[in-house]
Amino acid sequence: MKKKFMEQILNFLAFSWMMVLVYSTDVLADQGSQPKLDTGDTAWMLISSALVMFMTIPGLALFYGGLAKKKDVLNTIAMSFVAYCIVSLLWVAYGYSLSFSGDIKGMIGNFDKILLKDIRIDSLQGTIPEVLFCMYQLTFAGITVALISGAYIERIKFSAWIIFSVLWMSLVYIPVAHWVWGGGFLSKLGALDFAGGTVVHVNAGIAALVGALILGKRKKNYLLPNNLTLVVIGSGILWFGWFGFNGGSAVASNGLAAQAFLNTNLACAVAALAWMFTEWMITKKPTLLGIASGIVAGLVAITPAAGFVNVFGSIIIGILAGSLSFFSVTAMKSKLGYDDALDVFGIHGVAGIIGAILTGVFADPSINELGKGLLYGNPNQVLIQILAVLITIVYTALMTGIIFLVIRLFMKIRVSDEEETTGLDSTQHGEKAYNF
Amino acid sequence: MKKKFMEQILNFLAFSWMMVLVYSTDVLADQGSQPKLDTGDTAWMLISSALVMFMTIPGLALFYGGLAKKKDVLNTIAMSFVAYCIVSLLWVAYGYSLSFSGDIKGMIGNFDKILLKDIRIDSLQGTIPEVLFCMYQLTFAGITVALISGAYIERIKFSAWIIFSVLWMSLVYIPVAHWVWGGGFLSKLGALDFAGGTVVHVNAGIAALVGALILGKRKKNYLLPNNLTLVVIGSGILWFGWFGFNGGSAVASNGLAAQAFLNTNLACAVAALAWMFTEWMITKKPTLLGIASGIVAGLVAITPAAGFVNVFGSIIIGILAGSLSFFSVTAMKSKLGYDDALDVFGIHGVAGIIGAILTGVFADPSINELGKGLLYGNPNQVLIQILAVLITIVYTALMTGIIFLVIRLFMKIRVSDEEETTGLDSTQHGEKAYNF
Amino acid sequence: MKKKFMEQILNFLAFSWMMVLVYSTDVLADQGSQPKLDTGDTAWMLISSALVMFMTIPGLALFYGGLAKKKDVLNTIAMSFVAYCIVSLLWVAYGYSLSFSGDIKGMIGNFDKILLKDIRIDSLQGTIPEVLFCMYQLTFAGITVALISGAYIERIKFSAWIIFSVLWMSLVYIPVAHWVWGGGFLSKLGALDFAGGTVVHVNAGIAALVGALILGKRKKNYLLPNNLTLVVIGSGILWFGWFGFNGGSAVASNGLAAQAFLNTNLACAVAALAWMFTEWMITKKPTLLGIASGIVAGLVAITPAAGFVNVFGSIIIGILAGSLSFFSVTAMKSKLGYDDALDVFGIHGVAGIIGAILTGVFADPSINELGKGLLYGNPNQVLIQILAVLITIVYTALMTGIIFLVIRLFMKIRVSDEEETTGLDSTQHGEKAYNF
Amino acid sequence: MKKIEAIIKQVKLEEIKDALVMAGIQGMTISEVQGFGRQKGHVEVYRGSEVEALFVPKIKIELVVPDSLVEKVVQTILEKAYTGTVGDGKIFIIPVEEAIRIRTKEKGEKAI
Amino acid sequence: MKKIEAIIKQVKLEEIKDALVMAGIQGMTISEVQGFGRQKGHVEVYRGSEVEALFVPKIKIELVVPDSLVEKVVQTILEKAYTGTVGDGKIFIIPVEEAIRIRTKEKGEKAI
Amino acid sequence: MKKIEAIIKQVKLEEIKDALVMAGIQGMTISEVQGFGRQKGHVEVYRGSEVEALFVPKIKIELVVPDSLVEKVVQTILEKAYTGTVGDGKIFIIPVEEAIRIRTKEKGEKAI
Ligand SMILES: Nc1ncnc2c1ncn2[C@@H]1O[C@H](COP(=O)(O)OP(=O)(O)O)[C@@H](O)[C@H]1O
Ligand SMILES: Nc1ncnc2c1ncn2[C@@H]1O[C@H](COP(=O)(O)OP(=O)(O)O)[C@@H](O)[C@H]1O
Ligand SMILES: Nc1ncnc2c1ncn2[C@@H]1O[C@H](COP(=O)(O)OP(=O)(O)O)[C@@H](O)[C@H]1O
Repeated sequence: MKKKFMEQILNFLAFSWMMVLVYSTDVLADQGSQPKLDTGDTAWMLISSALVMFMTIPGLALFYGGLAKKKDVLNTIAMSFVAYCIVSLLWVAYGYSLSFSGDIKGMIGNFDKILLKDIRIDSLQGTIPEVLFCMYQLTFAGITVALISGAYIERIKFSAWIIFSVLWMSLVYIPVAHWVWGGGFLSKLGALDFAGGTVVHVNAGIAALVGALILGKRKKNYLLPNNLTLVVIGSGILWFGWFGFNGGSAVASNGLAAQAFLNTNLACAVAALAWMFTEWMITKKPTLLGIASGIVAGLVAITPAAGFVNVFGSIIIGILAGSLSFFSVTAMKSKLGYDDALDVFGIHGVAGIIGAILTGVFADPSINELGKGLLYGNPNQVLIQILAVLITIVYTALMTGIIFLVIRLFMKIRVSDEEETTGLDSTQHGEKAYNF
Repeated sequence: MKKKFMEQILNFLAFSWMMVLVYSTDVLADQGSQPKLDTGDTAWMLISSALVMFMTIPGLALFYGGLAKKKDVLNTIAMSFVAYCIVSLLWVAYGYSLSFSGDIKGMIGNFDKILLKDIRIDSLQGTIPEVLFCMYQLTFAGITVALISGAYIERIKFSAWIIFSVLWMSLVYIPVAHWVWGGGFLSKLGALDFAGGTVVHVNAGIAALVGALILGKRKKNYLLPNNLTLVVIGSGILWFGWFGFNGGSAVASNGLAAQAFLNTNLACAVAALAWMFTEWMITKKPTLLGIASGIVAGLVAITPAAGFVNVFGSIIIGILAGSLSFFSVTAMKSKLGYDDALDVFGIHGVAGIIGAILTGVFADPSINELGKGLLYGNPNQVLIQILAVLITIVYTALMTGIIFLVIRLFMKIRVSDEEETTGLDSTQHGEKAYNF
Repeated sequence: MKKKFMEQILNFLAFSWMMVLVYSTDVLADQGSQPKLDTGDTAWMLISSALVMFMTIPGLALFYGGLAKKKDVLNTIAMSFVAYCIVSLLWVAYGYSLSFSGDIKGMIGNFDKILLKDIRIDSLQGTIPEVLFCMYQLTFAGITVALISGAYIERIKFSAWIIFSVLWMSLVYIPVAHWVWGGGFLSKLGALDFAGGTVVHVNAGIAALVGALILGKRKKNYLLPNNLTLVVIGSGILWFGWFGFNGGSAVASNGLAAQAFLNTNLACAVAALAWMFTEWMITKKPTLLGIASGIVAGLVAITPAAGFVNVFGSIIIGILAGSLSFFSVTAMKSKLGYDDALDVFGIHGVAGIIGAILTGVFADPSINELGKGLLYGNPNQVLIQILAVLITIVYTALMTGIIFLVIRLFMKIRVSDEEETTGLDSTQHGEKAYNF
Repeated sequence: MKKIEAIIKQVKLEEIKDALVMAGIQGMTISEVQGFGRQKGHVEVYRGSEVEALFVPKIKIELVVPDSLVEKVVQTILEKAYTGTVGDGKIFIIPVEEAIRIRTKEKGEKAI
Repeated sequence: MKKIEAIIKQVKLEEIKDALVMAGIQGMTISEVQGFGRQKGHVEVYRGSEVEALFVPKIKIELVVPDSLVEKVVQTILEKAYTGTVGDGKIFIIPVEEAIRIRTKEKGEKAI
Repeated sequence: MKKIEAIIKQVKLEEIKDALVMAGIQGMTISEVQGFGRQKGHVEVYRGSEVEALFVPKIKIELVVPDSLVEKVVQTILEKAYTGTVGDGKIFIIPVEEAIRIRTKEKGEKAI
């Protein structure tokens, strides 16, 4: 049984290899003989880059910070900030080159564009400046690393987190980004991932889970949000910025960008309502935190699908993302007992997987000819989607584990019990959030 | 006297009917024979849509949330969030179709574009994708419903608010949007409304007033802002987002958009100063809340005028909006004695009416040939503006009343006295904003 | 020795005068014979204007407000708000005209465009509407004045601040903007200043220092941030908005804008890390406030350089800005003993000067042919940069001093000791930030 | 003189304050406290994870009154703080040896 | 009856509360206070500018108990609040003349 | 031993604290309270709607001192808390039966 399944998968792999249905190269092909800069596309990508950056700083930082306990707010925020800063430097240093320059056996890029060497001010990627494409991609790498922090908060040493960020970005994000977007083997498999459901959310979600298991539970492993108004601001900024994340992934200012934009808004709104009503039925109160959590679940789930599905698909994806994520962070987490502090796995991991698979179901060729899902007569797509997710899960889980083990050889990863009780703001940073 | 006035109005109506001075169709006509997507216009409308969405979530939610009492913060925020989510779903389901697809006797659209049926990825509206036009309009519907909530807070049941949102959007917003923007009878009247002063602000302001009267007063019917820093964030986001609201209403990236942008900034700044100085003279202290309130009053008042008036008009509109709104929320409200909790009528209603009428005074044909006001030799415009406002007021007031009465048949609309005293955060949502 | 140096400088001055290496006029020249509106460029400048406005309201206001003591939050915020509002009005009234219309002996513009007279809806500045160019410039004037307030908080009377804003904008900002950007004598000198390092940051930094000296120390002249989460929000918004500040200064949507964008992100991230690690080594704790301060220092320093340097230059500028600003606000300030409350001089002044000079070192002609620095064989550029900075410093210092002395003739500038102890929120505005 | 300390429900504060003023008291001091007694803390649920709030927020009223007023003040509080549900709170009476008004240096009953 | 007031370290609160409940107490009230004693306030550094925090955050526990329980409660607190470093806090015992439960009007030891 | 409770104006805290330390006290506890007395709450105006703030924010100082120090401490507070305007506050003196230092188990005057 199991063997047959694997065989089938290998068949697809071989088959898809030949189809070379690579989204990114197609985009390039579209340009015709004479690629020329389009100021409209460039304007949209400039602002999209700003929007995605804004998602991390301060969006995600506040979303996470508001959920932390009062004594751990600043540390939680600092983790997102420092991760984005580190990635900003390393992406320009070698990240972009290793992800997007050339291809070594489908596994990794080369060193040709180290420090953006040879990217001239008028080099183009499609109709936009290449330096802008590099910048846009940078913001994705930044948020992915920052996302993981939500699972580790209230116990990881700040120095350990910095080292983790460097290693994880280098050893996990860069290769996976290359596989999917840089011409690596996953892109050749034919997996559909419009804006990074797998590279960003499944990836971060799994790293979160593995790390949480290795780190162990907090002494007080419950959620006690110090300031839900920060969560509100954070979720609003995330929603706002996600228009750049998904809409910008069209790498053009056109109908596809608009469709991705509208789908994003729709799935997100529906997921928020779905979480709210599910919670209302089950725990008798519709919480604002539930609405905010549903927003994020919806945004995550529509990410791979945004430029492939129609509004009907978006609505179904929203409903499933909102309700299933609710169950994953309530029932599943408490049963399995890992301490994923801010539910990075429960929301980004789970909704990311849901979205990746449903993209294979709902991809509508009349929206985007590059994607044809189960409902439009292509059942294989679902299997390809599952395969891509599985490969990411296995690789990320393994590498995240190894990274933690390596760090542990050199330093303690967790703060001491007393530091944990006193709070990480004071022990790691010598600050406190509020002087009221 | 009264009869003659009505007659005159009917004359205009007949006259204007023939002129068919409809802004939206003109825009289409502009495109010449071959409408083509313009990436610059599309980029500006993409970001404008994001900006208007950002106004509601989290902008308005924070503006209102900060003004609420400490025990009602989250409920106040949740009302804006849930309204926007509901509208997002229903607008795609039937709102867009009923507002913008076809026209049945000038009253309402048809069902042709239910669930965006038949809108292809390359369908255009002017020079931008139609799906983007639909998305942009969605954000307007979303904020209009959310705006109303400010008058009802600290006493309305969350479930009642949800039902109200669905009904009001369907029975009030959609028809009025059709009348003004979708080719309905008000658009044929020749009323000038650049970005929705009547559809959005007068509409919401009147619904706020009527609902506040029906709901009755809170037990503590005074303003006790729990956190003015949230009001600051909210007002900043509103200002920022309003550039998309007014600038985007040019539906193009051109000089008109720029003029609307600059007028918005100018009237808003002037209104903030006008409120501040008026308050300083009258109550002896210039409050930050006054500045923030003036900001909103100015933004509201310039909304219908932004793409019609010159800077001189903007300054006068700003001065009047800021100072008159101050008197409406202080003197008028306490005299008339309704409990419009966050002054939705006092600011959006009053400044909306001021702006609508003054557009008829200051519309400068050298800014926009479609609008010619009293000062430029067209006194009729003022009367048309007043008429359009009156029609909206009457319709909205009536329907809002009916909606409340219908809901009341099926459920209690207000929370119990004890729940009100305890606070809606804990009784409706089981949460509290701060765990300091 | 000194004389020789002055002579040399005068030589450059004469020499440069002939070169007329004026950035702004070149941009115009680029357009060729028939200037035409470009919707993509316009879209990018529309959003850039919104972004820069967002930097002040609420970005800077929150950044400063969070750092203030609990009893001075609202006053600190109100200072930024009111400054931006005043500038919005005066810029349209006469600021734009005096800065950018014509040129009287290299010193100041003329009155031709008072109240934007004669700017038609289709007047162009390069490829964008002139009214948009005016709006974009307005936001720069707004933030410059607001920046200064950080040094004066917790003691200056609100009314005195209002008068100061009017005078300083008129007598300092407008002339300096004309000198550098409006065709005045500094622009003819050949100084490189991509986005306003000198006009905005050095200018504001010096005014801050001089004013702080004149105002004298606060009774409690230490930093006691009431709410660091506001600082986090503020710094995030500043970073986000700065993409419009620097990226928009290309006044086009092209590769140069993209390069400026990426450089901004890079220098900022590096400076944040530089400050953090420096602090970690010296005071043993990496604070979040340090990271946020580094962010601002990096953004300031890259401002003049963003469209001239390559990524290598950006990294070095980031490192120096982050680490040197750290020393300036710790060691230098406490030694010299002025009370620059929120380190406007320490960060904007110092990092602004660093950035201005390093632009002369790292300007890479392959990024932007208009700039060639020391490293590319043009050592004179460094001296030109220093000269431009010095001229600005001397003029600003002098004028700021005079303005204060004049105001003092008519009113008290500082609040009374009792008002200072009680807090400016309550004494100036009759409000308090939090009702928890 | 006695100090009367009462732990009461937050929502009752205003009513009690008004009644005490009617009863003739001239000053009082309140503070936010947290307590438990018969009424235990409640469970809050965030994303399905349960947090036990150990304590319930209460208001502590402190009043120093002349012996002659003690009975009346106690009665007033008893009446106004009553809801009949657990958590209504407690009143404690503590001896006070001296009271001084800072502004006038008056001592004893005149000071309160 | 006595009122036992203890000033303790924040992090010790939960432990003490649990131990007191085990020891049989039925109710208590806590509040956030700030203090100094042997343990002086610490210096906070913001952007290198030093702010002396004069006081250290502490928790004040207030318990009214029958005379018979005083010894046990004191012992329990002494044991659980102890860390051996400065700032562990103090216990004060104050006489209480009367206690009344608002809900039932019970008085004296029955009320606490 | 006595407990001295003083209700003072917030802005006077630092001055009083410094003077008390000069006067030889070794520790004290403060908390944020709200009060009313001669000085009634004030009216706050938000958008022209008036909110009566019933209470004025104050600081409560609690000091347990040996009998011998009571006079000196009271004098110090009287002097430093004085502004001459209503709302200057009150001082109450309450008997304390016992004091214990948690860290050392010392009792009585040695403990404070
Ligand atoms: N022995 C006590 N000492 C100090 N405070 C107490 C004591 N018992 C109760 N309290 C305070 O009184 C509040 C109400 O007491 P509780 O027992 O819940 O209500 P009830 O008296 O109505 O049964 C508690 O939350 C606590 O703050
Ligand atoms: N005499 C006092 N009166 C009131 N409170 C006191 C007194 N002495 C100490 N405290 C309180 O007890 C806390 C701990 O006292 P401290 O002297 O620092 O510790 P230790 O008793 O371990 O030496 C102080 O922070 C203060 O709140
Ligand atoms: N009888 C009292 N019991 C408890 N606290 C009191 C009493 N009277 C006054 N206070 C407290 O003292 C503060 C100052 O008292 P107030 O009468 O306003 O000033 P003054 O004593 O200068 O006339 C009040 O705000 C209140 O907190």
